[in-house]
Amino acid sequence: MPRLLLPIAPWPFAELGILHHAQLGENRCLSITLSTMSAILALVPIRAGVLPSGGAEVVAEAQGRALLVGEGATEAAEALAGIATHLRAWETPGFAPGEWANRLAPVLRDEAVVLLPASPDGRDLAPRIAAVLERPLLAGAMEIRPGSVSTIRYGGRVLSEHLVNGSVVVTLQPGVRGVEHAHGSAAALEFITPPLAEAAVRDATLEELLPPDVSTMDLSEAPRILGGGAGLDSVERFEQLAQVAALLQASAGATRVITDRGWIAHTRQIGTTGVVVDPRLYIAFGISGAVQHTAGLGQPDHIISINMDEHCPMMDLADLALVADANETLQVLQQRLLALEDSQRTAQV
Amino acid sequence: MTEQMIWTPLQLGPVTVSNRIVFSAHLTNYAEGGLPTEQHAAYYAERAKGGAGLIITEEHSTHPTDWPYEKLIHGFNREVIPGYRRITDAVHRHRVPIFAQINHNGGQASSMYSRLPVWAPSAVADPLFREVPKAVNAAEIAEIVASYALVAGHCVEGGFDGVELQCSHSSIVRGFLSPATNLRTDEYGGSLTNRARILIEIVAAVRAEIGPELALGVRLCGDELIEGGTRIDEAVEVAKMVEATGHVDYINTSIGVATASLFMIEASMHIPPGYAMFIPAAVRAAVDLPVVGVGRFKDPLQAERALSEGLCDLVGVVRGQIADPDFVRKAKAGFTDDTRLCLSCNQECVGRMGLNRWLGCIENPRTGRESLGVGTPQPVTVGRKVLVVGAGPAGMQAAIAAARNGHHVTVCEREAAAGGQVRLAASVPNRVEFGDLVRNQLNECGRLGVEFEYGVTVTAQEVGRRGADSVVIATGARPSTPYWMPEDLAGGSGWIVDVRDVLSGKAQPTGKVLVIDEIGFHHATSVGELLADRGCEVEIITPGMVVGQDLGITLDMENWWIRAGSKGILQTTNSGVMGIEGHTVQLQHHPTGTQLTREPDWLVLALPADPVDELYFELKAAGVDVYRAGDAVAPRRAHSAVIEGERVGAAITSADRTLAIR
Amino acid sequence: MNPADLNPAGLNPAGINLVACVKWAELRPEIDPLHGSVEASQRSSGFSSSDFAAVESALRLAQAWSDQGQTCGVTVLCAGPEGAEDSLRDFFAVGATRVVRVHLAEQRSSAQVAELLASALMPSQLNAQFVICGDVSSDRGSGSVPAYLAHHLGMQQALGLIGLESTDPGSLHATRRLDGGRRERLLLMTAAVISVEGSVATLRRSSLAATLAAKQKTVEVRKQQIDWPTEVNRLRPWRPRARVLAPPAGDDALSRILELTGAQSGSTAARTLRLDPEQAAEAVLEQLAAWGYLDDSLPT
Amino acid sequence: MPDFDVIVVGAGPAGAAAALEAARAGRSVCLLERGPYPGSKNMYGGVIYGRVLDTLIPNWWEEAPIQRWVTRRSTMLMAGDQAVTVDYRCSSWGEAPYNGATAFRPEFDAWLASKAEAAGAVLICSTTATGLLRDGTRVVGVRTDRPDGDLTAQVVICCDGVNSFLAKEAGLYPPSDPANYTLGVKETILLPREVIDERFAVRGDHGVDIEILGCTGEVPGGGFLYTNAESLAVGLVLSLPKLAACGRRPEEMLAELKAHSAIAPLIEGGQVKEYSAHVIPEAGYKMMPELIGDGILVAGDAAAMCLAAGIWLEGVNFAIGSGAAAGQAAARAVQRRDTSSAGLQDYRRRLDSNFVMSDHRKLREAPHLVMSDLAQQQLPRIACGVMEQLFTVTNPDPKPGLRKIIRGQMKLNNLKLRDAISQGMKALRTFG
Ligand SMILES: Cc1cc2nc3c(=O)[nH]c(=O)nc-3n(C[C@H](O)[C@H](O)[C@H](O)COP(=O)(O)OP(=O)(O)OC[C@H]3O[C@@H](n4cnc5c(N)ncnc54)[C@H](O)[C@@H]3O)c2cc1C
Ligand SMILES: Cc1cc2nc3c(=O)[nH]c(=O)nc-3n(C[C@H](O)[C@H](O)[C@H](O)COP(=O)(O)OP(=O)(O)OC[C@H]3O[C@@H](n4cnc5c(N)ncnc54)[C@H](O)[C@@H]3O)c2cc1C
Ligand SMILES: Cc1cc2nc3c(=O)[nH]c(=O)nc-3n(C[C@H](O)[C@H](O)[C@H](O)COP(=O)(O)OP(=O)(O)OC[C@H]3O[C@@H](n4cnc5c(N)ncnc54)[C@H](O)[C@@H]3O)c2cc1C
Ligand SMILES: Cc1cc2nc3c(=O)[nH]c(=O)nc-3n(C[C@H](O)[C@H](O)[C@H](O)COP(=O)(O)O)c2cc1C
Ligand code: SF4
Ligand code: SF4
Repeated sequence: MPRLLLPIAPWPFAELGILHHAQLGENRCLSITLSTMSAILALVPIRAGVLPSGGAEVVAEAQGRALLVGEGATEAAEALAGIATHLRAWETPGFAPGEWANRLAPVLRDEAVVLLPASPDGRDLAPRIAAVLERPLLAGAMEIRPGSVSTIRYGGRVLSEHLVNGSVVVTLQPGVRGVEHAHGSAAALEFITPPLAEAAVRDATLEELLPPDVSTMDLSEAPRILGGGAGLDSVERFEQLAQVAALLQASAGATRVITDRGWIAHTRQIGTTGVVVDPRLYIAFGISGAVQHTAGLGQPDHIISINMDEHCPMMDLADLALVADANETLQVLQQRLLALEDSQRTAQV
Repeated sequence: MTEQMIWTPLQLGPVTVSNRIVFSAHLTNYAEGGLPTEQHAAYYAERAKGGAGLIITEEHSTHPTDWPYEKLIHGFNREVIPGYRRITDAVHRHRVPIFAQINHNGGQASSMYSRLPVWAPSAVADPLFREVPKAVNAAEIAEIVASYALVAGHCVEGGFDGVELQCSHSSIVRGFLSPATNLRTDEYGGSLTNRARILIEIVAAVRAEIGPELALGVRLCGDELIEGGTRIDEAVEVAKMVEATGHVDYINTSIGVATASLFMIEASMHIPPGYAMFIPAAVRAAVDLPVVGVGRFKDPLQAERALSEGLCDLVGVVRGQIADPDFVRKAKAGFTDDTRLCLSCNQECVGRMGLNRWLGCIENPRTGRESLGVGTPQPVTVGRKVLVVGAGPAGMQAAIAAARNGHHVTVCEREAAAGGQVRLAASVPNRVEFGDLVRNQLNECGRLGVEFEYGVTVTAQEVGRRGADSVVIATGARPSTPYWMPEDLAGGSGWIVDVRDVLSGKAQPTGKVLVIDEIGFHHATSVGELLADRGCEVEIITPGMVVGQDLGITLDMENWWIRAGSKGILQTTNSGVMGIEGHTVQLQHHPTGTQLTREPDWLVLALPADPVDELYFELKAAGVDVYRAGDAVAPRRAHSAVIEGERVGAAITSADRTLAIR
Repeated sequence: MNPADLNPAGLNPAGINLVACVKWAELRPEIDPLHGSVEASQRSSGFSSSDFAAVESALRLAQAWSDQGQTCGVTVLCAGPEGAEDSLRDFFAVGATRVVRVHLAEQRSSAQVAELLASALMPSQLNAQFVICGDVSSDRGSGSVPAYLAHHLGMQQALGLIGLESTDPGSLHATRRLDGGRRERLLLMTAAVISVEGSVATLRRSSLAATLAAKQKTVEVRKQQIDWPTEVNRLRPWRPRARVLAPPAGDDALSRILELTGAQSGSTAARTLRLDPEQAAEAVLEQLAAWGYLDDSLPT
Repeated sequence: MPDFDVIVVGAGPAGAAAALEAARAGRSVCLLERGPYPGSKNMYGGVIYGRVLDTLIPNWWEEAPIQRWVTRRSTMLMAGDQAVTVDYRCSSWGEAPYNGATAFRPEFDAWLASKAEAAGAVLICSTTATGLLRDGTRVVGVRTDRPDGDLTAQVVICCDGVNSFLAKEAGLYPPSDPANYTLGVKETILLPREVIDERFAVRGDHGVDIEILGCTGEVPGGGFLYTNAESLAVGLVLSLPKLAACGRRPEEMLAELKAHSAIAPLIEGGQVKEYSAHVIPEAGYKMMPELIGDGILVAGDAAAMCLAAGIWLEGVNFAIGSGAAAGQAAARAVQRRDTSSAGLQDYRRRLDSNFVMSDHRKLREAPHLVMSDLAQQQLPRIACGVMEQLFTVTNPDPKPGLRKIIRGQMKLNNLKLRDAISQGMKALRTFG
């Protein structure tokens, strides 16, 4: 086989190109090259208005063209503001991979690349779609380039580069792409209802959707976080922080001062040398807001800071800055929340 | 987060690096007579031993017209080769590859040392050197290209594994690339292709000289941060051209121009971490060559994150490894916490370069003195009981040096925590990293088994009671009382207070505050900022030509000006306090003798301090084996405290010399 | 279950056939980080903990349903090379009634593997009512084989399970992991394909007698003509995807410097209140209520 | 009817050899191994002496998985920052029939066990023998950790390595004395093949074996450095009780050896791949148990047939030799239908007639000698001291005479001529 040497060949596209020509005859797929391909569509399974992990990434990768499937499309579309440009949605309850694949097939047939996130739902839906459309599935991709898709192998230690010269279904590994933080308004949403498929497929029956356990959940995924800093006075106070957090369905984090002291596990440290988080709500108790801490804070929608020092950076960042003793405030909060919970419980009974 | 990417080897053309941490190029001022020295070899070898994946030496000049500072290595002189060999042999012993950075500084230089006109693409004077260069002609361009090849040849002979072309922040190539300094109308000016022509020619010439066995890298600037200069889009285009030559194995990146925006290259702690990462990220998205990202990386986790997020393929850690040569080794062994984190203070590394002194580090007395064996353990046969008074930087370093040699050390500190004045200095906005000095020393003390007792004010009786063999006095400094201080206000209880009183919370100024800066460093400026943040109306007055004079050396000046401006801090120079009358401060503008007055609510003083040395003299008189270090000798800065502590601690000898065998 | 109840082919048409699919894979591959090449060795190949969990889950379900009077058989099915046979044989020792290997000498795409397996699972063949797979393989890690199987066999699917409870013979409750820490509970009836995480069950230890006896058993081997093209792919070392960070936008140098250094930033708090702790806690709760954090029970 | 004729516990070199020989003789054999495969957990220094294999597996060198053939053996005496090395090279050791080789145990043991399997032995891995089954005093099988895990046989051969609790359970061991044990610690350090070739001045598949005395401070012991194909093995052997008494950590002492100026340049820049530790029966002949009981034999490390005192590290060859003998003896006893202690005495005869016992008997004082103060402390210091004085040029002072130097060094190190001579005689007797 002749070897074509480009002046630079860090990735072996040139060689692969030849390989691929050699294989062309055996390939069963329609020949559309990705570089000229018109259509890449993100197919995003949603639940209760929430995007799956990697949901925004696939939409960005598909240059904004997306089809949302599941419950709560309007809400999910908001989370895609500035990312999605062309949005369609099929409102349908639960998660029914078999039925969805069958009914979506006609809608997807003309898309050269159907891209799903490799989230639990995306991962399980993609093979069904690929099977119905009778095209290859490239699962757990890192990147889609013209003519090739690289997928992740051996737990992220190796990349497998696939030449693509036909229509494919791809799942994108969440987190590998990232999304530029975009501002903008939500794209217009066009609702569709794919026709019923001829052949009925059986899917499992959903009995119950269980909420996450905030106390053990990975901080980087937590939507609500209560952070504690050197302003909190003891290990016990951090137990209290964790309790209050749990009552608010939030996770607890801390600054390096605290993790250095061993008051809370290192995995709970927020910041450049800890976990980078991106909650919607952040409540800071006795945190000064050093840049090493705030650099790992993401972009919360809402911040409350409780601190004795009115002028520290954390107070400046806050939507609500309370000049108060964080320890006692926490104490009172705990009492109030427990009381609230009790009253709710009795109300229910 | 566990590190993973950072430990993955990578191929840079013919060279394999075993991890992703690069000791990127930087001046050291270790050269003598234009030649590399033993100190160079020892310095780089120490970092190689510490596990750096790749070492890139400081720049070597390619041509006699390039001699901007005294201690530059004259790569064009064949006599450098034995010195090169010494460096590469020393580094190769640790199986770490080493590249040479070669460069011509172009117009960013002066003719002072070379006594030759400075060469540049166009006759545009550099803002720092303020010297109009000679615009080179075609023959001279060819000569420059040839000079790169010549020096690259020396590097091959000298045993280097690769060559890096510094085309980034202080270079004639940068001069050509930048529309701000290249006004040519020939084929070397105008379009980007033309401006990049010399770079492409140099790349070809150097590759031809070094052959396929050595790696070739190009360091590019992503944003010069000067008016009309190179910006990221063009930098990315240049990177693509460089890749297209097929001769280059990796791209290093940088930001700013050494003579106009140096403070952005060697960013101090006021600049957020990761500030320059948009550059390698953009380059990496456009080319497939491995890309190095640099700038304020001090922690392996931070490096891991940049690598795994795909912002770069290698991370340059310069000051991090100046401060701790074992940066990589410690991280790899899982002792990240033991790393002596760089403070990004710029005091003894960058700061000394501008002063034409050899490179050191505020917290590592060994840096720059590796070849002399400073900091090498000299175990004593029989350890002494050593009592250190004061847990400031001087006391803790003395404890470290003594414990390292096998003495039994106890540190007594009056306060409830270690750190002395450093704790105060680090308590202002954006200067927390200075406090890592204390954290690092405490960590090291912990590893060496030094014992600490807090809340103990040591007196002569206390020393007697404890019966230590040797005592180190590191009691620091206290505010001085200026001659003009009204007697009833001395002691910092009234409206006239020291910066330390403000930082410790003893005084809480409000309203109109006048800060006097007679030290010319962070003392006045940082407290001024703190008070402005608290809503005070702040004016800083100094007898010097500028407020915070030495901030220039540490590259903090530019940002200080920006922040002072935005916080409404007033700066008045060339004026000193003459006296106080009631609540009126009498000042004199000394160049003109003009009298000024101010009536502030508070007067905050940053003045040269007094040593706390009474205990020392008392013990000395009593015949105790006593030493003194740091501000207690003469109030200066933290670096003096650290090196004195080191010297004193290392000087404590074995308890019983007669037992020493060899 | 009593092998004597089964017909000569090892199957009881009236009973429930559980099939555990296991993948012979490189468990601790030596990967050359420079070139991405994977060095496989017989000794580091084996079945993953999730595959073992699949077999154990099948055995437990079979046991539970047998106890309720249902005839159940457990078959272990593997598409793999001959080298897998020694280890496959061990499944006899833990109680598998049949062990079948579909011959597959090289790495194939998940779709192709699924096709091979599906043809072995068809009613005319193994006639599987429940197919239990491991969650993801250690090499490919796509977890897509079971979904393909569900498609080919027209079965229900529930993948990535972290919990499994049997109820009546032929139906089970499964807990499936979703993202963001959420989970769902599903009800499955014959016929279904499920995949389980390794934490679901640990494979039992076989008795010594069974271990010795298993040495004498034979793994059924099926050879199938495969004429599909091999995957056109090439391994290279992991290199994270390039990610672009927004560069400073300002046109003049100073504004870009300001953007990079943040020297002038320092927003001020939208609302600052000096309060005693009682009031402060109250203020926090009021604010949270106003933002809508206190009413919904599911954080989003 | 027992399940097997012979059960061999432990698929190390001893067990594999025993199973091989017994199976070859036509007996039904079960080879039990607790690891997932033979050799999976076994560690040692790194050199195997292959002569013993000649009869067992003809032309073994053509197929055995080895790293390098040892063609260079050095003995190094260390004191302070000094070292004296005696270096021996022999290129014929690099050709068939070879002498010693470095090898990885997971590869070597698995290979040897596969030979036994090929001969008909049934290998059962991931199975630990937890006790003996007895009928009166007679051993009739083993209990394993598997459900229903009893297994019966006419003869059980214990090859379960050092601290064999099966042999102890059978009452074959006297109460154990910690002084008879040493601790081996080892690091595997990765270096490219070319670098090893260059640093150790060897080519191709030739390798080096360095034994070191005087590198263990106050703890009696020794050190070693072996070359594998693309890695080095550096380790220490340390007297267990003395190690415990001195309160130092073995990895710390190993770090010290690695930093020594005679070793550091050899390993510089290498990456540590793994650290492991293992106990070794050091006292050899003197601590050997009863080797034969009713229905039971003990071989290899389980029978303390290991020479591992300080610089001495031979065990695999003894393990194979004794294992093979046990296998043969067991097969014969089964065939003759007398597997009582008396019927198994053939094992003893076989051992006595080959190198296993004669070496051990001859060298029975060796561990003691090598671990003595003289060898550990005085000898290295004197050797280094003598060299230092001999080679330090003291002009204009005249050179001292060699005899004077030696006497001076002996005095400095508190060695009396009388003791030196008596120890020397003892050494001659021991090794002669
Ligand atoms: C290289 C490096 C990396 C770092 N990485 C991280 C990182 O990843 N994450 C991180 O968090 N930090 C990190 N840091 C440390 C960081 O710089 C700060 O030191 C740290 O974030 C400060 O934590 P803090 O706010 O809890 O403590 P402080 O800065 O001491 O602030 C305590 C705050 O509590 C307030 N307070 C005190 N008492 C009370 C009270 N009773 N009620 C209310 N308020 C009170 C004070 O006013 C103050 O604002 C890093 C530092 C360095 C040098
Ligand atoms: C506001 C401010 C900003 C500064 N900024 C910088 C800067 O940016 N860079 C720089 O290099 N330097 C700076 N310095 C100076 C620097 O902090 C000092 O030079 C340095 O801390 C001196 O160290 P030392 O160990 O000698 O003394 P100190 O740091 O003063 O430590 C002395 C210690 O001894 C203790 N002590 C005293 N007497 C007794 C006793 N009898 N018994 C027990 N304990 C006792 C004290 O409590 C104290 O902890 C700054 C100083 C100030 C005040
Ligand atoms: C640090 C060190 C360095 C050495 N260097 C050398 C050297 O360079 N050259 C040399 O020739 N010798 C060396 N030796 C000695 C050599 O390793 C041993 O002598 C040799 O391995 C003994 O073989 P063996 O078969 O008797 O026992 P082992 O190799 O210990 O094998 C025993 C086997 O039995 C298995 N087992 C144990 N208990 C049970 C049980 N209850 N049930 C089932 N299986 C069980 C174990 O898993 C193991 O596989 C060294 C030893 C050490 C510790
Ligand atoms: C004292 C000093 C001198 C430097 N000199 C050079 C140089 O000669 N060539 C160069 O390319 N970069 C030079 N640099 C820039 C460094 O390579 C690096 O980009 C910068 O220090 C930021 O990295 P850091 O935050 O890890 O220190 C120098 C840096 C320092 C601290
Ligand atoms: S403070 Fe230093 S180490 Fe920490 S994140 Fe910033 S640059 Fe990195
Ligand atoms: S002097 Fe300061 S900035 Fe320079 S290396 Fe040392 S700690 Fe870092």
